[in-house]
Amino acid sequence: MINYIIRRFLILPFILFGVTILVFSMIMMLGPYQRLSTYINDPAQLKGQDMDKLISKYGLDDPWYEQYSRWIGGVVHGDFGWSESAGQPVTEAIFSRFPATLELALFAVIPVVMGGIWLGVLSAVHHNQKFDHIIRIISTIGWSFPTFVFGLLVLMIFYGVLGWFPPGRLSADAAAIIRSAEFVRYTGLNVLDGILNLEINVVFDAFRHLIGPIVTLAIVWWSYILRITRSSMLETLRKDYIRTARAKGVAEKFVINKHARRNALIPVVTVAGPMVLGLLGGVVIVESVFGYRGIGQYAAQAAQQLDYSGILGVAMYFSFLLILINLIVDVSYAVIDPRIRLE
Amino acid sequence: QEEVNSPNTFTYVNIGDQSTLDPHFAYDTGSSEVIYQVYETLIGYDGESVKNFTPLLSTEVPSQENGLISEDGSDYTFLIREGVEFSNGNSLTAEDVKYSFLRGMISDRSGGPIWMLYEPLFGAGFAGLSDVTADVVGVEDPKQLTDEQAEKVLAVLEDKITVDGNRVTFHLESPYPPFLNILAQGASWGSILDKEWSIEQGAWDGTAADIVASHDPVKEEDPLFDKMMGTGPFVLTEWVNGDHVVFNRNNNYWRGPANFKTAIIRNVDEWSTRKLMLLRGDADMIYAPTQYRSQVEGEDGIVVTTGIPALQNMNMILNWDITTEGNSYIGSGKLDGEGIPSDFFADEDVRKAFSYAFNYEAFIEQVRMGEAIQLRGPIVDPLLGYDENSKVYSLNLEKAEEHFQKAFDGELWETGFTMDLVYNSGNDPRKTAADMLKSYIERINPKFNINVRGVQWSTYLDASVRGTLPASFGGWLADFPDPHNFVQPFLDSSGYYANRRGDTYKNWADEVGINDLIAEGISTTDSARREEIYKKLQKMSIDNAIDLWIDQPTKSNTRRTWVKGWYPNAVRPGVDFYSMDKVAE
Amino acid sequence: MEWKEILTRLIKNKLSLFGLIIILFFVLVAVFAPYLAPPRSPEDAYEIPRAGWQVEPQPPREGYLFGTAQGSYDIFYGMVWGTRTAFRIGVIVVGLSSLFGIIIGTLSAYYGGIIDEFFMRITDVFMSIPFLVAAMVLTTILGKGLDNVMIALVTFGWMGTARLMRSQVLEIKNEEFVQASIALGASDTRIIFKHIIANCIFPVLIQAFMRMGSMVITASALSFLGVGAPEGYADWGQMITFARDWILGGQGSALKYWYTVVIPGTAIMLFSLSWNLIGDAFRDILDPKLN
Amino acid sequence: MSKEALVEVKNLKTYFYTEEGVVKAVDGVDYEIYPGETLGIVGESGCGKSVTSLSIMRLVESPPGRIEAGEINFKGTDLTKLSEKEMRKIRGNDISMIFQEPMTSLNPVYTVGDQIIEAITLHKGVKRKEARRQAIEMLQKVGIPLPEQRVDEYPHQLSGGMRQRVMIAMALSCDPQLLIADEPTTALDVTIQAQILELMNSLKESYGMAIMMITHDLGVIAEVSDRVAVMYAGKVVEYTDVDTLFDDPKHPYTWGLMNSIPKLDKDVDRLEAIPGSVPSPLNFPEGCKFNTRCPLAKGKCYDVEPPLEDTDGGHMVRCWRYEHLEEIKKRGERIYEDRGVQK
Amino acid sequence: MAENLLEVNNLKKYFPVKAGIFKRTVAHVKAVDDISFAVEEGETLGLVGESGCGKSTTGRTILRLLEATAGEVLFEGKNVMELDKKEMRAIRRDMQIIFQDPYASLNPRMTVADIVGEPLDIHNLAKNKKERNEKVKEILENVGLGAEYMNRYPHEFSGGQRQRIGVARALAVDPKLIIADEPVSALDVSVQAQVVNLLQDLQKEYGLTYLFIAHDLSVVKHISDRVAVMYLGKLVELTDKKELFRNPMHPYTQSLLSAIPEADPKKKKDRIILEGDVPSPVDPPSGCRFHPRCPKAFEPCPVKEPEFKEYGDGHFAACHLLDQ
Ligand SMILES: Nc1ncnc2c1ncn2[C@@H]1O[C@H](COP(=O)(O)OP(=O)(O)OP(=O)(O)O)[C@@H](O)[C@H]1O
Ligand SMILES: Nc1ncnc2c1ncn2[C@@H]1O[C@H](COP(=O)(O)OP(=O)(O)OP(=O)(O)O)[C@@H](O)[C@H]1O
Ligand SMILES: [Mg+2]
Ligand SMILES: [Mg+2]
Repeated sequence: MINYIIRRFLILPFILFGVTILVFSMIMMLGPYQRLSTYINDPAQLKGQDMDKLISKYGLDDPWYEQYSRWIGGVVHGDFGWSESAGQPVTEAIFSRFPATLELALFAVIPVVMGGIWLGVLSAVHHNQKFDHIIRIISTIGWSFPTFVFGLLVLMIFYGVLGWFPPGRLSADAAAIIRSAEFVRYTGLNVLDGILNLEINVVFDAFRHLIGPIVTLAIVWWSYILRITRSSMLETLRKDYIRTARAKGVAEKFVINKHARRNALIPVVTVAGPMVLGLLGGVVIVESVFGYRGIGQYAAQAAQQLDYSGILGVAMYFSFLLILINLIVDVSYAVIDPRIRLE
Repeated sequence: QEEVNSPNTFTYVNIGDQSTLDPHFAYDTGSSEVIYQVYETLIGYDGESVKNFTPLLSTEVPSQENGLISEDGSDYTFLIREGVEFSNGNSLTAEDVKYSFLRGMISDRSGGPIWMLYEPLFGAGFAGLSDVTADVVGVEDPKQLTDEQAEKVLAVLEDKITVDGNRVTFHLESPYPPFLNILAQGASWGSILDKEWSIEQGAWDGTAADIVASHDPVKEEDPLFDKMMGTGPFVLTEWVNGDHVVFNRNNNYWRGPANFKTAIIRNVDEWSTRKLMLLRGDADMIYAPTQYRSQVEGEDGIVVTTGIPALQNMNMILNWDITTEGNSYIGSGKLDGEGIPSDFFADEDVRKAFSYAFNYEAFIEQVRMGEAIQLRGPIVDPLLGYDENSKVYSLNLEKAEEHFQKAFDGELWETGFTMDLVYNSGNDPRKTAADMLKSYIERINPKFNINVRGVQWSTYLDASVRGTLPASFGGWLADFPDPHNFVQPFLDSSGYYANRRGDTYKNWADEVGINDLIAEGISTTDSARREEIYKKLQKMSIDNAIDLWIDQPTKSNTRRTWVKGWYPNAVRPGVDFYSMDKVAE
Repeated sequence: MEWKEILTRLIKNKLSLFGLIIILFFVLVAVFAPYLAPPRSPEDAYEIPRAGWQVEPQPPREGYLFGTAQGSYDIFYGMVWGTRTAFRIGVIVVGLSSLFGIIIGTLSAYYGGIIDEFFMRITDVFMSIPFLVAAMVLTTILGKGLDNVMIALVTFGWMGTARLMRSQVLEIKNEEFVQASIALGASDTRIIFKHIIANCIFPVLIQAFMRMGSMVITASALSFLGVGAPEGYADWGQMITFARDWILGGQGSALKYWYTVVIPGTAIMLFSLSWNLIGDAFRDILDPKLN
Repeated sequence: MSKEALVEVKNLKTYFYTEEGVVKAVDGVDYEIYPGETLGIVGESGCGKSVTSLSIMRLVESPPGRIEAGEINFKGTDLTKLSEKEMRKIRGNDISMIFQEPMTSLNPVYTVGDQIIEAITLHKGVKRKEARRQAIEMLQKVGIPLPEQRVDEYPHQLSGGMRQRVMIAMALSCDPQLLIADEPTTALDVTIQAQILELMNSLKESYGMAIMMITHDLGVIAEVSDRVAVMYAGKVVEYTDVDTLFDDPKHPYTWGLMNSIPKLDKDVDRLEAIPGSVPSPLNFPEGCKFNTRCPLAKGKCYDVEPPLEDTDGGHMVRCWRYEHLEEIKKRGERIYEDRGVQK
Repeated sequence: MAENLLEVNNLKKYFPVKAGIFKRTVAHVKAVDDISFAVEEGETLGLVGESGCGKSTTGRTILRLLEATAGEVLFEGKNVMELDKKEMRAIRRDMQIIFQDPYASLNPRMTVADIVGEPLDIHNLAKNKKERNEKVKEILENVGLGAEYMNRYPHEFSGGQRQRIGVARALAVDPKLIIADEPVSALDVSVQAQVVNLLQDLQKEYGLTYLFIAHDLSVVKHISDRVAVMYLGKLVELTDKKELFRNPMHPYTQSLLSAIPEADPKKKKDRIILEGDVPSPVDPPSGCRFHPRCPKAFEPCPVKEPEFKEYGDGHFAACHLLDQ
């Protein structure tokens, strides 16, 4: 187990290297003139016809390996370069947005995982009954709909009509509290900081803003977790040890909750990685729709503006995150499965 | 009756972002809009006007009448207002003013706005510090200056702006009529900085030795990139690029404090979100593109002001000299029906035929939803030289056919042609304009084929610079409200857009005297003569169908009814928070 | 299990029958597109004709059965020809990426060792960037256009299949029938094609079915992010993106522009739903544990 | 026999309603188990042995399974009529069960101790600490060395034989009156099988419970049972005490079964192989269900199902022509023809 | 005495156990650890032992389905271990294998005709499709399956029938040696006999040689001429079957024999019940591998490995007791 984790750490540099090469090679498909648009996107700025000057200024006509090594040299020192689309160094851009996305992802994962697992278990327990069919159809529909359409509909209903959950991350008043000198930013997560600073208004306001994006993400990813939980649970319910538990006289409720669910969750844990991967993709759309300033929105922006250091940075940080998550997955895998823990 | 939401905060929801907060670096609307709230200029425009000025940090608007402009029109003197403080408490002095302009001219980043100071101060042909260094000490790149050379250069620069007590005088090379317009531009290059504070931040320290280090900064390493210290009504509180900018009121503002404590500019790209924010009252004012305006127009509590003139135009630049090498947009590259030759648009009849094959009326009515006026050449309403009765083209397929038949001595009509009309993806009006041309031209002769192609911005830019596009779209937003700012880029052989028409055009423009006319126009103080010149240039543009002149869009403003005190101005970027208030009906 | 039997059982299952009927319907629409919505000229078939130059969508009316979308694009035409696009995206992207996945997964698992390590690390690398983000970047760089969208989706879409295939092959390659074949002296190619791939293909197929719909959705997400099909190209994703700024209605009526979202939305949903239902049923049929 | 039966199964029918049709897994089974005895149930795979035992435990998966008819009288109460709750009190307490696969019958995520303790606390109402003590005692009794240590181990840390011992410990932890052992040794090696069988025999003596031993191995049957029921296609075809059965099998199927296995002490040139295979429970043949494979089948055998008849002194046989078999046996002939290479 | 068709000398097969960060080999599963035996032409050699003792590994290593760690396998005097790919392909016609699991050993996606025809295709034994089908039909009939089954898939057959298909596939190349790896263990008793009879008949008919692997001594005894007993990767005893049952020399063989439950209730025999489980082949006990479970173990057993040698006419065994 420990070995496995260490092994993963050793592989990590190769993967990171691979990611940088991959993303960099995509960027290098563009010519220097085209890459200049990374720096300039307003034609009015090009009056002096100084494109060539700019190109050599930014070193855009150097051979790729020089450009790459210049960049990678910075990376080694924690410097991912300057993000034109954010107007900040990439690392700063990402770290300033990271808490927002983390907050969103964390809060989204809770209903997704809880709801998805709960419904999945229920669906499996009621296998082939009406409940199962309905849940399956709803989940398939949830899966079959573009996220942004959902997002806009959620926005329309919960903000446009009901006025409950506004877009953005905080309203002006709450933002003012957060900016004030007395407010200490412990974590960057608004809800958490609000609690720590005993500012109930901030907590409330942050929640209001989170619900829309969360609901949107949840609708899509519920169905994913649900499906996996359901089939894993169905399989588990057919295992011999379930029969053993029943034969002991264990009540059905406990058979399901104690004996089956934990085992059924083991394979579910393994999809946490892919789910987070997808969730991060979903975040790109949801954050754009809700004007929620996080890494997703930044990624969308950076990609559209061909901000290659930005994209590279997001990709790098996303892969850091994923590798971290996979580590956590491996550990939690061990925690629920003693067969691995005791290896 | 509705209550005002958050009466102490004004929220303006816009799209896009800011690229820098340094007034000498900024050259985009997003940045200027922010800078405008914090920095002030010597003079400004008077309300909605783009011609009349009002004194700001100088106590009077210079004119020949009040003697602050010299007889020959080349010296401009400003009397600096006393008792004005920067928001850090430092007093404003004439030295601050001189420092501000010198610092701007020294930093002069490549592709930046400072050419607007060099051209009047040093004359035509001077567009930046490098031109001065080349001229004075023969060094092309200011970064290569030795200390000694730098001293010389600084001396030349300092000669141009002199201080005498509270008087600051600019010594122009020759008369330059739009000079006051340049200084009055609401933000950016004309802003007055606090010298002491700026030097503390690490900006140019006032010495010649620091020129090399301060010239052409990398944006993010520019010391004033993310800090501001002005005399204006607001103080920057927080800038989160691409998301929001927060201002707090400057309580010591010399004209008295603003009406609300906080002003916020939020950047939200999604229209639906902006719209909902306005409808919910969480936004006081939003950017509403014309096409979606009908969605909010007429809603309770919302007002829309339309028809605000904008010094902006859109045309289709016809390439007289298409680069054929590696060009995939012109088919075979020959006049054989399968493509177009390099000089396709050098033929006047082709240009005219194109000009007659565009439905200007439908474009303005349907795409612009009536909020535009047809262009009559590069110069827009209400600048000098604009004549609303001048000749324009209109959709006329017979005329178009006639010209097509004449083109290339009738050969074109026989062989037909195939070409690509390219626009940058995502720009719907351009796509529609291209679709329109295609649909009419293909109707004229079945041998005419136009493919409308959308490419991404970077490709578009690259191709238009390399000259491979047969026709490309141009759009210009004025730097200052003077016809020169339109004719120069559009018609002058050295202009930005002339470059896209290739050498054929450049030579032609020189031959027919366009360049001379432009040069005369900018160095003449006589208004009547100027008008004559610009009218002539307008006429030449139309008569020769240099480009396909499409339209001048107007702007609109969408806000809650509780917003009072808003007024439009065609030149100023963004809105003037200081003038506004929030009051329930 | 034979194809015939699978089909019979797909038809017997109500849900998958529904899916099959919908898919069949779409197939018919795609096949008869030139008759349902005659194009002005065959080369421009995928260019949605415009009813005018108006920006605001207009409701269904004579000649424009489903109304017109933003920019006066004919929704009916876009939907009909978009069906072909949907199949093209689905079939080409899913087909090619599955093919890559199958090849890489099979080689990895079958030969193991350094080859496996190499391919799997590459897979890890490709999987380290969220699919949507990666596809977005590549499309942005290659430029707008359906072909580029498809290239991007294929480039970043094969890893799931590769991993699935690898685990399948690892399982199958130790099966006794494979050993038997080796004992008979069969060549690697024969073993890989006749025994291994033939037995791993169904889970991959199920996965492919599930992805058919999701690829169309991803393509529409790319359209939404502004890097999808070019403006005016007959593509459902584009059609629904046209609705983006009109979804919330206007002037007091939230449903004013319902047709811009409901029609393409329903099509995308039905398309994806159908493939999912078939895939689900397929899995149930092939998984004896669940029967 | 004079003693009162502990379990009396009467005309038990358990059907599965599947997509392909009705699977008549158990189709009218009768037998009794008396206190303290071991009833062996033998039969080929799929003949309904497990389903019978699961029916007694009321653990038949439903849907698709259902007890269609019959009674299962346990100490006078009909188990088929009990509520699920009442049934749970009986499971693991009065009737316990152990299964064929020791590898999969224990829940992998709980320690073996936990799983035994669960059974004890469930039925004996003792505290966890006491339950743990008892669990260790039980492990000791089933011959697991170092029980204090093993109690905290996970199933995967134990060998197959050990796991089966744990299963037995768990089954016996509440002093059941009946232990149903569903092929408890099939998955084990001969040497381990011998250990387990010996253990079961010794435990049976010390606990005095009845055992229902399900197996397809006639050797095991001979070793442990007092009486035997031979099942074929969902029905008992022969039912008598173990000595009689091996001495004088009356059903042609039993006969075939006995002669198809090679004996260690007797050399035969050829085995008697029953031709064909068990008919699918989806469509049993008309008449006697063995008629597809029976060399004696004639006339009536194809039309009417024979009853389970008492031939003499409690030797029950379900065959129209068992007397015929007697004659063949007397003549010392083989009744099953050769099925080797066909030319 | 007939020629040795197959001779196995000092065969070893170790599986590496990889662990640690770099997946280095930290130990070996000594699945087969230095065994030698010979199979004469036309005879059946039974190989018995408990689960995991290395029987299947032996069989597969002989066929080079697994590469041996050491040792040689002489088939008709040729060392199979040294053959190149092409020669190996050729020799595969002479050596075939039948597997234990009738469900796993047939490709579920191939028809019976394709399964049985596969060896014909591989070795080009049929000129065309028609001839191939003729041959397949003939082989199927030989194993007791009608031609009507040809186009069906394996799942449509019962276990016994499947095993016949497996046999047919092995027979198709006309082999000399068949390694039968527990061919009847997974079958029901009544069907077991069918397959055992079939194998016996085929042997007579085609003069086949069998290496018959099983864990069930009674079946082995029934079908074999000689029997080898394996324990934890080693042979412990090898002799004629009658001799083995009359006079088992090795304590393991003795306890194995006594552990088998007999289908005769009257015969209550005295059991030697072995303690404990089979130890792990990764780290086998020192000396005699059986010593921790051996009821008769004495001083030399834990320290010295007994030699596998002949004690009287063709009766091999490895036990220190025998040397006393
Ligand atoms: N859940 C189920 N659904 C459908 N059919 C079932 C189910 N469980 C058992 N059966 C069928 O019932 C019949 C009897 O099964 P059972 O498990 O009792 O056989 P068995 O005698 O225990 O066989 P084995 O020796 O293989 O354990 C079989 O044909 C089986 O296919
Ligand atoms: N591919 C392999 N990798 C690692 N270990 C293996 C491999 N194959 C077999 N083994 C190990 O080698 C030992 C011998 O296995 P083998 O399959 O030969 O036993 P067997 O006697 O045939 O047992 P069974 O009766 O269960 O079939 C076992 O401990 C097994 O775990
Ligand atoms: Mg059973
Ligand atoms: Mg084996």
